[in-house]
Amino acid sequence: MTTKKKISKKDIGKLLGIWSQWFSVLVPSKEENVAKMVGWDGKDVSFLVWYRNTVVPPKANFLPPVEKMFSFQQNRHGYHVEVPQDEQKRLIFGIRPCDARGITMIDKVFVETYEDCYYLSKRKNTVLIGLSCTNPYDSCFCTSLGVKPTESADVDLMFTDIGDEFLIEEVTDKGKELLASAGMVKEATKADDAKAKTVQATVSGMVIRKVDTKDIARKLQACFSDRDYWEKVAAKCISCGVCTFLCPTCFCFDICDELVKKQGARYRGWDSCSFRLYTKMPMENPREEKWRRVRQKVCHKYQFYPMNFDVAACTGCGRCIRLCPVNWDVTQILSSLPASVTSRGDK
Amino acid sequence: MERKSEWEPAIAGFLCKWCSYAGADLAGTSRKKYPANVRVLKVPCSGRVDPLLILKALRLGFDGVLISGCHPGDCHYQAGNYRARRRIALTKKLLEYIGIPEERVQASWVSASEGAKFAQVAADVAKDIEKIGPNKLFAEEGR
Amino acid sequence: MEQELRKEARKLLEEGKVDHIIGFAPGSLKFSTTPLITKEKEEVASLVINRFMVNNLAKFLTEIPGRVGIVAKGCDGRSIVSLIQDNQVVRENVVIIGVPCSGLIDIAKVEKLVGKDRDEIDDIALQGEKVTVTVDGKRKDFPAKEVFFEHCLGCEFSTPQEHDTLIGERVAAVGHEELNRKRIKELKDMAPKQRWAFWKEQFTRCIRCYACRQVCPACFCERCFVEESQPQWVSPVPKWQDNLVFQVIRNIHVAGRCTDCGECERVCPQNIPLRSLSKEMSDLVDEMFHYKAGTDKNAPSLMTAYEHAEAEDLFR
Amino acid sequence: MPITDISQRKKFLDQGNVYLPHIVVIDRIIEETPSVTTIHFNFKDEKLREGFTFESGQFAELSIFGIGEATFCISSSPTRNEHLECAINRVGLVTNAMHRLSVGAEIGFRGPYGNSFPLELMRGKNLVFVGGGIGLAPLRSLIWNVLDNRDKYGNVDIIYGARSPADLCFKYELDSWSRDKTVNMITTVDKGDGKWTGKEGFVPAVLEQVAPSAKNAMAVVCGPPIMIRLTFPVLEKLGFIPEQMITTLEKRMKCGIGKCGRCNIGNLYVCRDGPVFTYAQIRNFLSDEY
Repeated sequence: MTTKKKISKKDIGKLLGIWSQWFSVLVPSKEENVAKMVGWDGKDVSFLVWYRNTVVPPKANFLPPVEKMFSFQQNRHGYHVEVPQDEQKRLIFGIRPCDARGITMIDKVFVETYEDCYYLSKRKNTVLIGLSCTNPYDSCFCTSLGVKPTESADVDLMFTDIGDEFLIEEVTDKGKELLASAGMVKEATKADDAKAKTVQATVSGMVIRKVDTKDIARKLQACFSDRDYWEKVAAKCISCGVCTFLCPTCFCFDICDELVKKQGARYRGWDSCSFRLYTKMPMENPREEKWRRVRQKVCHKYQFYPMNFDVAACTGCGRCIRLCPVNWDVTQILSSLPASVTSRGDK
Repeated sequence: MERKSEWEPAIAGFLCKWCSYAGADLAGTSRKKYPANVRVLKVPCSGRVDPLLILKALRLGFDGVLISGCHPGDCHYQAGNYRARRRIALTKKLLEYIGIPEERVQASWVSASEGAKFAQVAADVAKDIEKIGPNKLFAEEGR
Repeated sequence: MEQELRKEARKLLEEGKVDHIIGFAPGSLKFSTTPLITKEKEEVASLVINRFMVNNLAKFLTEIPGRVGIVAKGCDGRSIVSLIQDNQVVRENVVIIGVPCSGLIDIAKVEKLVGKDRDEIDDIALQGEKVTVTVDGKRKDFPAKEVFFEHCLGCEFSTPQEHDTLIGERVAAVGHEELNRKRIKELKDMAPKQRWAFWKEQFTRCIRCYACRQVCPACFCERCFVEESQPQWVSPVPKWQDNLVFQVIRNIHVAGRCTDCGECERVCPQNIPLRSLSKEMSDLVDEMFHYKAGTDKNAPSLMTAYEHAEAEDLFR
Repeated sequence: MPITDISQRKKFLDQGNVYLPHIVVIDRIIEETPSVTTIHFNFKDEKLREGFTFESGQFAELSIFGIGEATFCISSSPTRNEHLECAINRVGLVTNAMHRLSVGAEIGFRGPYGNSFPLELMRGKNLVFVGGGIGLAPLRSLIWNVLDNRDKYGNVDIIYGARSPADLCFKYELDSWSRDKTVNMITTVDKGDGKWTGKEGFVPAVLEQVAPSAKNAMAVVCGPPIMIRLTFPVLEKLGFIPEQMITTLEKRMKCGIGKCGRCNIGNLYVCRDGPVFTYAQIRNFLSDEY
């Protein structure tokens, strides 16, 4: 067993200061009351008090809402293409276990078969420092999806709040290195470990929303063609992109060109399966109707993604519930799946 | 006092083909001098000018937009210019509210016989826009 | 009141006067509601009337087929009328169940006032013009005008004018002229450059989730101009320039249709102050053309109508 | 299970950034129908011209800089590799712009992507090609591949239809295939004009009339979704089992490499796991999502 470390909460500013020498440090910050991971100003650690979770998940730091893929210019020899270079070393402090898991899930997609260099270059240059939850929202349901609010294997260092101090677990070697030159980091005692255990139990108990995820993929498969069910479930959905854009595991994107005054560039930006035009082809649209799009969203997370990667593409962060304009609650859907097809099939 | 610069304002001119377009033509053929800043875009009626065209022109970097149609009451399609008037008025006001100088979007009524008026309008609009300088509203990259 | 509403809704379904009921049911979060769209008479038992029925249900009218019974606050009622004016909804197919509303509680404002999130608040109670918020057993009183949505403070039609039945008594809005336009005034006091910088910053945050458009009953276009690809007017990825163009044009498109229900601003996950655009637009429409959206179902819609002499000062 | 193992897929000149297009130059444009043109193109870079390989059934992302990218199957055969060909149906932003290009234009090329037709499985078998409209494009790559290795395969039936005689693609090759004594070529149109002497009728119905034997056979189907949906039941009636039926699907795509999300059919991504599928793989979703 590796020994754990600890640090006093009042030393966090100092620690971030040390890390700032090598990294661009990002911490939870509120801009117009919208919390997201942004560059640390070098002093403010008030997030240690107010921060529950960000509105914009940290996936945005790897797969930004809009990103320039390359710019191009035409000269007499043809096109000249230029790719923006982003070699900045980053450190994200305070990522929650659910969001860290979300990044692991997007990793799987962006690594397999073809490597997505835009995502992976940022990913490789970024260190993740996890921070345990102390006060989960009533919309959180992470424990139903195998995410523990105080533990994470998806980060480099994991900080657990044990009162006046943080217990630090060195999850990766990279994480270990980060602590090497930090004088304020001490060895943790058995008592600290025990405290952390208590915190873990307490906080897990605070996650009150539960979903029985066993068998969900099978149930979804069974009711895939149950049009009546999906129409009912989809009725109040307004087909906006809030749930998908702010989901820590959603990764869909669109690619488009821009040409203004002979300066051209190709961009990519978030896209959502909730949008009607997402799958629109000139003559056909396989998901023209709203219920098909809602079904796709649910099935992708809990049936299709697990078929490809053996795990549901949901971390129970609850953003889709908290932020939905019409309170469309996925946990209610998952709990109400019909056991078998009861209505007319499709088409 | 003012330093003479290379810059010349580029103005997107949406001209109704039944009146202002002919007016501009007349201005040209009768050798009325008007600045060459107005890039003329022929539209079937001032009512065709969707606010989107106005904003898109500014987005693309035009320094100003001029919409010109038939005088009220003279629309070839009865009421196209009346409807344009409401739309343009609201667009102008809203753009002003968000911080686009009012000089950038201008509108006029010019009939087919008013070559002189068109030349005057074009010159006035160009002068207005020269005063406020090039349109850099959308130039900044940002995110 | 809720009992009366449920009885009315059930009756409408039972008597076959409507095929669907659209109303509010309790939401799955504290102090929330969720739209209830149902054909089942058992389900109307969950209909509620409270201070958190935020959605503008008129949004669903254009997609629910057949005859519909719809719960409508003042602003929803105006949106329904506006849809009738635009021939999107047939009056005879709608049974409007009017619910007078003196104002809705803006949970975000409460959160800010007490420094706690929605789920950490024990209770929010409205009595007259006083709102009592209980956190950790401690009660705090606030005047209603401090916790109501801004648009509610500017509400002119708290009881829907157009209705078939009315649940409860007519009420007056808890109005507050100054707070209603406070942010707009602040913007108008700025220099144009500052205003532009302000909006540029706001729209830099926009992620183009289209929640504002999707939640809006006035945005009923089959295909939005931002989705046009030939030509592509607006880039589909959220560059601030295109975000701004999108929102400005959207506001012009809904001019004369926007009933100031405030939904666009409420649902924005990036807290972009969209009402500062839409309210100013409504004001302009009123000032210049003496038109208030959704107040006369027989009137032609704003952009199809005209007077012989108007706005002439803006033309050369 | 995908027909070809993805992990084994050959990546063409792996360059790190898969989203960067190579420049290709259009060297010929052929008008196929009023709405379809075929472009012939080749890499600007000589090394790429020499080194590029692909297989029948694969597709590419072509782009016009400043307009955007779109997905096209490669309609030429790897057995005739002097240049590449794509048939372009004028339907959207990019394809309309493609139709405005002229010879010499430089466009972007990413690919080849996707799996390919299972030539090994098809070897020694009788082959039935069923195509509709521009759906002949991917089949054409395969047909030439087969005809250029004629002795490796059994009988070849080609059933190809379009809405009208004017909408038939690759007319110049349809003739040569029907003259080929080793090929049973049947062309049909929904509605003929005065000059049309061939068959009239929808492709699935004509297929039923022709009734090719399922014995030791494989059927390859490509066309508009409605045609694909109606063709499989006919093949089943003729005795084909789902594993004998192959199709190549078209979906809206952006990345072409299984990232952007939109082209899924269930858990399969058409760009990554397809576009070539057996009916066995997709029949559960076919009625529902395609």
